Order: sequence, then C-alpha cells, then structure tokens
Amino acid sequence: MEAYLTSYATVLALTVAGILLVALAFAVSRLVRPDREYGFKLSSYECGIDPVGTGWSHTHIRYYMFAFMFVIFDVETLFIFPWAVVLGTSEHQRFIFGVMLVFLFFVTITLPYEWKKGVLKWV
Amino acid sequence: MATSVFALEPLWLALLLQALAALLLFLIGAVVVGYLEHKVLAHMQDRLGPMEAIWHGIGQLPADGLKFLQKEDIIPTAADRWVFALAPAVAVVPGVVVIAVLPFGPGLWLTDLDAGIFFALAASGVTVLGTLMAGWSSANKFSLMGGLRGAAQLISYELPLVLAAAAIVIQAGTLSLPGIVEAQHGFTLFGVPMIYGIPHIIGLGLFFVAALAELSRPPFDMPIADSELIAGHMTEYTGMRYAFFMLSEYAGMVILSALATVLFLGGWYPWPGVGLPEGAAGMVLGFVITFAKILVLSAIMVWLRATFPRMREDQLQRLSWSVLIPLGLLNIVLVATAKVWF
Amino acid sequence: MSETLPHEGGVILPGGPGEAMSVEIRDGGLVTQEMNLNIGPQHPATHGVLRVVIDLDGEVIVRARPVIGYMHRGFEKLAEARDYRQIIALVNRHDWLSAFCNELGVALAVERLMELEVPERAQWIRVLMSEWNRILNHLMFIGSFGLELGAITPVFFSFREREDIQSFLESATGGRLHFTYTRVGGLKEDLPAGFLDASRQMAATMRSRNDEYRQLLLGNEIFQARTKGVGALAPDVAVDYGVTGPTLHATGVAEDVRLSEPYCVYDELDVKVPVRTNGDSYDRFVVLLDRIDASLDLIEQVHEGLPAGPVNRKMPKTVKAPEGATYVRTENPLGQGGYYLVSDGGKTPWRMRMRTPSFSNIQMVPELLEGSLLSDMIAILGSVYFVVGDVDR
Amino acid sequence: MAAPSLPGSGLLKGLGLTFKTMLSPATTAQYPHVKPELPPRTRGVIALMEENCTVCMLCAKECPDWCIYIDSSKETVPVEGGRTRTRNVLDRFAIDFALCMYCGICVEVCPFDALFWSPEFEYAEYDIRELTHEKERLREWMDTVPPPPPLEEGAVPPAEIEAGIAAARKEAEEAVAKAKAAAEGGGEPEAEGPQIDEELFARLVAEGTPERAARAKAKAAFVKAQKRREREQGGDQ
Amino acid sequence: MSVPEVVMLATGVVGGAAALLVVTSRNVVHSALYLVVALLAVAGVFLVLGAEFVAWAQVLVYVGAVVVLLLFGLMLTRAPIGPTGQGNELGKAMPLAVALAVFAGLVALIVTSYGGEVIALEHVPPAALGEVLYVAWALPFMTLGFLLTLALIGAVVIARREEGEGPLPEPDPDEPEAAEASPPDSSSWPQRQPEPTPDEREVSA
Repeated sequence: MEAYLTSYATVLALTVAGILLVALAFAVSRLVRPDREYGFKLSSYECGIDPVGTGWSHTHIRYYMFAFMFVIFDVETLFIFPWAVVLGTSEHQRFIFGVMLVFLFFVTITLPYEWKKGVLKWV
Repeated sequence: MATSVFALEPLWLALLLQALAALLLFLIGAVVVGYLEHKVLAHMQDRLGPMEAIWHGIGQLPADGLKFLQKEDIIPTAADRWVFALAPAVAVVPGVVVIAVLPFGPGLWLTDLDAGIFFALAASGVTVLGTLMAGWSSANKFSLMGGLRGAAQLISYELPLVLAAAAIVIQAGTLSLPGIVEAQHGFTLFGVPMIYGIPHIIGLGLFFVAALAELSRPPFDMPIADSELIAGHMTEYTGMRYAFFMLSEYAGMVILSALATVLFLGGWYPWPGVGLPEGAAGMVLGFVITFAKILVLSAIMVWLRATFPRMREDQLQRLSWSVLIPLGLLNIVLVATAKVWF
Repeated sequence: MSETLPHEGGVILPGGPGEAMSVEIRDGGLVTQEMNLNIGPQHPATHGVLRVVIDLDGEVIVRARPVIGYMHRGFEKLAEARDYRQIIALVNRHDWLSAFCNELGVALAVERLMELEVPERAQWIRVLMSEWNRILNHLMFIGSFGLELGAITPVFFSFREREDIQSFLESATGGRLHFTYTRVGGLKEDLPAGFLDASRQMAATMRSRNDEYRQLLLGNEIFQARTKGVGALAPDVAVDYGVTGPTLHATGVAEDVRLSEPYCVYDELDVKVPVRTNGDSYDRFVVLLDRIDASLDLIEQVHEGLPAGPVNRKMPKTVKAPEGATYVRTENPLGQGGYYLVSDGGKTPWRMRMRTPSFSNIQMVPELLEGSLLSDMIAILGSVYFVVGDVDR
Repeated sequence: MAAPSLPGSGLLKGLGLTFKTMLSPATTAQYPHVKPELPPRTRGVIALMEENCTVCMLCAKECPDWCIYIDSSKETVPVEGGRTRTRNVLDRFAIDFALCMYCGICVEVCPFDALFWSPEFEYAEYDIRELTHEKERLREWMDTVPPPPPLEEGAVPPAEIEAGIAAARKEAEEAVAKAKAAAEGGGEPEAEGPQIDEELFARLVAEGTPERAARAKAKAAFVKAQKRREREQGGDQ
Repeated sequence: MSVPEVVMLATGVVGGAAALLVVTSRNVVHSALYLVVALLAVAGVFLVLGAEFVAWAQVLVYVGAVVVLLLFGLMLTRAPIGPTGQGNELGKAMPLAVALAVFAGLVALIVTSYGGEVIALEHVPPAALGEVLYVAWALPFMTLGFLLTLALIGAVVIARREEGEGPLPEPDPDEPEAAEASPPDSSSWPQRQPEPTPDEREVSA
C-alpha cells in the first residue's frame, strides 16, 4: 500500500506540475503580451461575415448511435484488461478464456445486427 | 518490479525531481517532434523548411513559443469565458500526467503503476474533453463542428487503441509498462528473440492507425480540417492558448509513439535478447534507443501527413466500426488462444 | 412534407433566447435546427472571396447559395475607358490564372473587327503560350484540390512546376503571372534565344511530373474514396447551366472551341480533348491531368512546326477598331471565354462584354452541393474549377 | 483505369514518392542569401533615361493607372541669329510604384526611348510614399537595365530596328574615326564636333524618326546636357 | 490525519461541491463539465482506497464516454444549451427530495453494514481483480455481457424509431429560419425577433 501510494503521489505531482506549467505560461504571457481587445477582434469568426445565429446552434448529429455503442464497447474492453493480465498465469486458464469468449460473443453479436439494421451510418 | 531512478528519499525531493523531469520531457519531446515535423514535411515537399533560426531552423519552435507568449489573448465576446480559457489546460495536463508511466530507459521512468498501460490510455483519453470544451465554448459554428468531430473520432478510435493494447497485455501478462518491456525482452518466437510488433503486426497496425485518429493527425484530421472547418476547435484561439493546443498535439505524438515503442518495439532494448550495459551507460543508451524509436514513429506520422488526403468523417467511422474494431476483437481472441494453447 | 411549428406544435422552454430554446416535435421525433453557415468570403476552401451560404442539417447541406460579387472590379466598364492596349493589360487580371488566354481573346476580337491577318509565327507562338498557360492553370488547381482534401504535398509539387514554367515564360514575356504578351496584330516581341530549348526541356519534365501527380493522388485509395461519385454532374445539367471546360469534359461532352471553332492555328494542330464520363470530382480531376498531357502534345507540335518570320504587323499608333460588333470564343483553361466587342469606331470599345467560364461553372454549384456532406462540399468546390476574379470580373 | 491492383498499393505508391522526394535535394531558393537570376525582359522596375525625355507626356497619358507624374516648364532658348525658341524642360518625373500595375505600356509607348524595364525588384519600403520614385531614383535604375536578349531562331527583327542598328553602328564608327582624327590632329574635338547628341541621334534614327527631326531632337538633348553641365559647374562655384 | 485521509477528504469535498454545482448550474454544459469533476473526484476516492483499476476504469468510461454521450445528447435534443432562465420551482423540490432520500438510504446502508468497523486499506492490483472476477463471478460477468447486448439492441430500436423510415423531409422554403444573429458584443441575449423572410435574411446576412 505504501509503494502504491507513493507511485500515485507522482501522478498527483505531475498533475500539479502540468497545471503549474499552464498557469506559469499564462502569467508570463500576461506580463509581456498586449491587451487591446475591441470591436471585431472579439466577434466570432464566420469567414468575415457577422455571425448568423449563435454559435451554439444545435446540429443534428445522427451519429449518437456511435456514442451508445462506444459506451457499451468501452465497458467491454474494460473487462478485457484484468482478464488479459491473469490469462497467462491463472489456474483456470481455459475456463476464464471460455467465459470471456461468451462475453465477447454477446457484445459483438450486436455489431452485425446494427449493421444490418442500418443504424451505423454517419449521416 | 524494477525500480525507478527517481525512487529517492525524501519523498518531496523525489516528487519535485519527477515533476521537473516530466515537464522537461514533455516540452523537449514536443519541440523535437515539432521540429521533426517541420523538417521532414518540408523535405518531402521538396522544400527546406525553417532555415533561419540558429542552424537549419533548429531554434524555430522555441522562437515560435516566444512569439506566442507575446501574442494577445483574445476571448470572443460570445464565448463562454471560463470554459474557453480552461480548455487548453485540459488538453495539455493529461499529456504531462501520462509521462509518469512512460519508460524511457532501464530505470528511467517516473513511476511504475500496476495499471500502467490502462492508466496511460485512460488519462490520454481525457484530452478530448479539452477539444470538446474548446469547440463548444467558442460559440463558433466551425469550432462546434470541429469539437463534435473530435469527440466522434475519439469514441470510435479509443476502442481499437485499447483493444490493440489489450492483446499485448495478454501476451505480456502485465499492465506495467516496464514490465511489458522486460517481458518482451524475454519473448521468443519459435526460439528466435522477437519484438511483439512482428507477431502482433495486426495489433501494431491497429494501434498506429487508432493513435493517428486519436491525435487528429492526417489522414484523420477532420476535427481541424483547415479547408472545411478553418481550424476546428482552435478557430477562436490565439496566442498562448493556441500554442498549448499545438503543444498537446506534438506531445500526444510523443506519448503515443512512446506507448507503441513500449508495446510493440521492445522499449529501450535494441532487440529482445540483446541486453544493455549496466549502470549509467545502459541508461543513456536505453534513452537514446527509446527516443530514436519514438522519433521514427513520429516521422512515420509526418510521412503519412505528407502523403495522404484527409478522409471523410463517415468513412472514418465506417473504417473503425466495420474493420478496426472487429479486427481488434479477433486479434484478442487469436492472441488469447495462442496464449492458452501454445 | 411536414410542417415545422416551433411555436404551436413545439414546446418552448422557459426563458431562452428565442427559437434556439425550443424543442420541436415533428412526426413524433425530435428535430434539430438547421445551422446557417457562411463558407467564405474568407474561408480557406474558397480560394478567393467567394461566399457560399449553406444551411446545414448536421453535416448535410440542405441548401447552398453562392453569393458572388466580393471581387467585382468592373472590368467590363473599365474597358470602355481604355484603349485596346490597356485592355490587354487589364484582362489578364480578372482571371489571374489564365492571363495569356484572356489577352488572346481580346486581341482576337479586335483583330477580327479590324479584319487583320496576324503573322503566322505569332499565331504559333500564341498557341504555345496558351497551352503553357493552360498547364500553369491546371497545375494550380491540381495543387489546390489536393490541399482542400487535406493532402498538403501536391500543392508544393505543382508550385515547383509552376515556378519552372513561369521562369521561362518570364524570359519571353517579362511577367510571371500577368504576361501582357499579346498585342493587337501579333505579339509584343519575339521569343528570346533559348526559349524553345527551355520549353522543350520543361515539356519533357512536365510529362514525368504529371505521372507523379497520378502516383501521389490518383491511385490513392483515400483520394478515390473522397472523390469518386462525389458531386456527380449530369451532362444535360452541365450543358443547361453553360458549364464548359474540364468540368464539362468530365461529364462526357467534348465541346471544345479549339475543335469546334478553331482560332490561331489550332486547326493545323492535332487537338486532343480528354473526356471522362462520370462527371464526378474524381473525373474532373483526371480530366485536368489528362489535359496537361494533351497540352504538352500541342506544345510539342508547336516546337516542331514553328515557322520563321515576323511576329508583328505594322500597326497604326492608335489602334481603332472599325464600327461593328464581334464575338470571339476561346477555350480558356477553365472553359469557354467569350468576348463580345462592340465598337463605334473609336479607340476604346463602345462596350465589351466577357463571358467567363468561372461564372457559368459556379452557378451550377448549388445543384451539386445540396444533399451532400460538408466535407464533400470541399471536394466539389475544389473540382468545379473557378477563379473568383473570373466570376466577379 | 489501370488493372485492378492490391488494396493499399495506391497509398504505398504515394508514400514512396514522398520518401523519394525527401531524399532528393530541395528546390527551395534561399532567397535573401541567394539572389535569383532574372531574365532581361523581367518587368521589375521602370528606369528613366532622363536625357531622352522630351516631356511628350505620352507615357503619362497612356498609363492605365495614371501613376506617372510629370511636371515640366517652358524654357526659352535664345538661338543665335534667329528668333528664340521655347522648349520643354522636365522638372519632375515620378512613378508611383504603389499604383503601378507593371503593364509596361509606358515603356512601349515612349517614342524617344526614355523608359526601360529593369529586372531589379528589391525596392520595398516601410512607407508607401517612398514607393514614388522621383526622376533621380528612376535614373539610377538605368544602370541596372540589361541589354535586350538575342532573339530565338527564326525571329525576324523589325526592319526599322535592323536599319537603325546598322545606321547607329555606322554613326558610331564615324564618330570614333572623327575623334581619332581630332586627337591626332591635336584639335579640340568638342568645338569641332557637331553640336548634337550623337547617341540619341543614332537611336532616333534607328527608331525610324526622320533624320531631320532626329537631328533636331538630338541637338536639343545635347544643348540640354550642356546646360546641365554648366549648371553643375555653376553650382560648384 | 494521514496523507491518504487528507487526500480522501479533499477529493470528497471537491466531488461533493462539484456534484452540487452539477445540479445548481443554470448552464447544462457547465453542469456536464462539473459532472466530469465530480466523476474525477470519485476516481480519486477509488485511488485512495486502493482500487487502482476501478479508478482508471472510472476515468476511461465515465469521463471519456458518458460525458461525450451527454454532450452529444445535449446537442442532439436541442435542449437549451447556454444559460437558461428561471428553473421550474416544482422541478426543484422533487429532485431534491429524491436526492435526499437516496443519500439517506445509502448512509443507512453503509452504517448498518460496516458500522464502526475499520477496514485496512489495501492495494488491489488488476491481476487480483481478474482472478476473482472471471472465476468466482463468472456467471454474473456473462450475464453482464448479455445485459450490454440488450442495451445496445434497445438503443437500436429507439434510434430506428427516432430516425423514422424513409428519406428526410424536404426543407420547406417557408420554414421559419433561425433567429437572427445576436450582435457579438451584446452581453444580453437578444429578444426574439420577428421571423425574417428568406429574402430579408439574405440581405441582412
């Protein structure tokens, strides 16, 4: 546990260091950069034309199906890792191989199904 | 588990050194790869690239950095100020954090996590949040679309990336990056010492393609497609904030190349079975070898950029879901079968 | 067609900025708002200041309207206050990529009004220059098309060639872009020594370089995926809109002024017009590459057949076209250029009207854009060859 | 198109080409370090041969941009044994290169060969007003004007130029011979020589100007040159 | 207090505060971003508790995926992005009650299960997790796979219904267009303007 916590202290230190890097760069930049914000400089870029509507207009993303699938496949890949670690060394090697095969089968079977249903289209 | 050279007492000194080393690696890695991109790209296009800064433009990127520092920081009125301002930081910090687990030579890593590769993949995935934040907060249509494309790309290519890595984990039996390098060092195929990249050629391909997409590098640079979306999520950014996005891109190249080096190319060993001298010499040699491998992989990324047109978002998704992900799953099953029965 | 009823049928959420806050329920499903987007006038993809207003539904273009006029410089009106020599210096500027061909059109129109016979050698050199100019123009579009698809290298390659060609054209004309080499009644002056050698050498180089473009882009699977079947233009639509040049040839219509109404010495030369049949972005690009080869063929024929002799006719100090009107068609790199010249006998035209290929090409663009993806818009705009200056004049 | 090939072979071919390009030397010209060699006809900057200018204003009138500014004044020249004549003196000749569109019409229309193209191009300025080159600056560009290039095989130089060149050559030879004779004779060549600008005369003749007119103009130029010499001497005193 | 305890407390506070901001923030995307912070804090808590793998799984799946999904959803459903006005008063009370009830339930559950028991923190490496998960818990694991399949099929069914069969409806020329541009320098949201006709719009655009 001690070594574990020490190793994560490093991760924490690096996070802090990263934030400091950004903060420091901005602080230095603030000292040397000009600050003359006005008018058109502050308008949103739309090819030199006054923006039409707000930039937050809502677009139709038909690809949210991909997001669904990603979440589910992400959960799936997540379970592969602990399995991958123990596969080589476990006493029940073949059993856990079979377990994962069943699991993968369940999840993967949806892929051709969706393909057939035609929801995997981007636009 | 091998120990890191940074395992020092007292702890605060170790942490300080680690933080400094990480920042140095982050910045130097990004600058070197940036310079590589400038020059390799230029020569592939029959031109010279930067030539004026110091010698052969070697000082170009630091000079650019200085220039960025002096640039005005403009936040558009329509933008969501705080999210806009924080987005570059969100893009950069994960890059620094991931360096924690990257091994650059025997003992040359900051820490050796049990969940090493998994940690690296999870943390680097946070970068996309920066893209999305930038894209949304800019209140610009091009940015919004760029951000959405970036997010879409991430969700489709995180999977092949992770699946390819998982196959290596099966092979090596550990998640620790130094552990993978050591396991690879002892790996033989039909008695011949071999890097994982050769039997795992599918995995290497998957990992590399997915890494390109994850980094929004050509031919998968739709999120910042300059001819369509101006600069995607970076359209409204100026000065230092823009520089951080660029920095995170180059650092991302270093990080993913380093991961590929560890997973597929034998890490700091010149070739599995070929050892390194003990002590400092081995460390230096190991560092040079690792960095050379990283640069070669980065140069290949640049090479692809120089040659290929951009794909279309729907083509990219189709490629991912109908080719790469099934291939990744198949690869896992194949490797697992080989592991269990051979 | 369903009705969009944001206020009656939709639910207005409290306190939002107008319509952007409403959720529409249409046909029992959620409907998103279309995004109105300006591509241009300052956009990297529109090389020039063309503006295309598009309505996007997600990434699909629902409506597209090109808005032109950002670069209108009134060339036709200016021409009414310019004598013919000045007009020649002027017309190579609206379509800056087809400078020589435009000059030639004006000179031909004046010469036709004056019923002037131009020396043989001048006519051959005019063909030579026209074809080199055509190659220059096509190189530009080959490069920029690659750039728009995200391939950044072709543009550097094509500019390398452009520079080489421009260099030796400069030795003859003095200009790299605006040649101003034609004169009414001939040419400004004869070619300098060594020009033909340089031209021969460049033609050989250009042939091998043209293969490089094919290697770099044409065979590339990503390039094919991005362009094949994208923005397919039907031949009848193309003809209806008056589309000409490579964009028309890609649809299978081989209309080319150099064949149908030869000027200069094109009737003595073996003019090949490369034609493709699909009319998509890919074919438009292939036609461009093939046209370079065809132009090189012509250039080599000129090298062989260039007669000796003067390049100029003795002209009066002020050129005055006799009263009357004429219309000259030329095959400019981008398509047919038309020069309608009305003279009242003075030293300036009474009216000069130009039919520019880019204008006709661009008006067809909404036809292709609507229903395609935003990314395809780039592939389409990049392959419907136009120069904004040539559109707006 | 071509025969069906392996998938991805197109990608590999492209990669091969970029790699090959990387290994071959780049074509970039390191411009400020290596100057380009420009052909003599390059339209870089317009040079003014002030001595040839007769203030006919043709260039200014023909310029599509109206970027040539000419000021002149009348000067009376007393002629011995005759009535005084007036002639034009060039006070200002300036070209605004910020307006100029480098069409070359002025050079072409100049009947007295006072304007020339020079391939020089490095005259960018920080202030747009500096881009208006006055006649002194324009005269300096004259030193950079290259001789016209020889023509391509099969070209027929215009007859008047052929004749002019021959005439000028003859004139020059005569002048040399005369000068030689004068030197041998120990006389004063300046006093004995014809009071005209030989060079200009030769050129004018070459251009097809009637000899009488050319002689007159050359004489005027000579007088003007002499005037200027006198003025300069006067300024020195 | 030991260092892990301090970190635990800090992540807890940060996570709690972020969670509170998630529900109080008037801007939906801000809420989503606060949710990221909250989820990261939860990951931090897992880390301190020694559940290394679970922590990074939290980051990978929740931060990487759920938030992406959330943002996609926001943009898709055309729900108000950007600051909304007054919330629904009734809509505040109900969730609050539910949240409090859930919180009370969880606290009661934990107290009754562990009440006062001190558990030594222990690092669980992924390998140990694997040994347990795929052997002892094999059946639940496979059931999970089935569950995920069902979830996906459900998503497909929903997507099919939303998409509707047949081609997209043609755009109606009379269809009211988006609200006119808000001037970029105006700090307040513009009021709704009368519907411009397409012609007017072209002129003004």
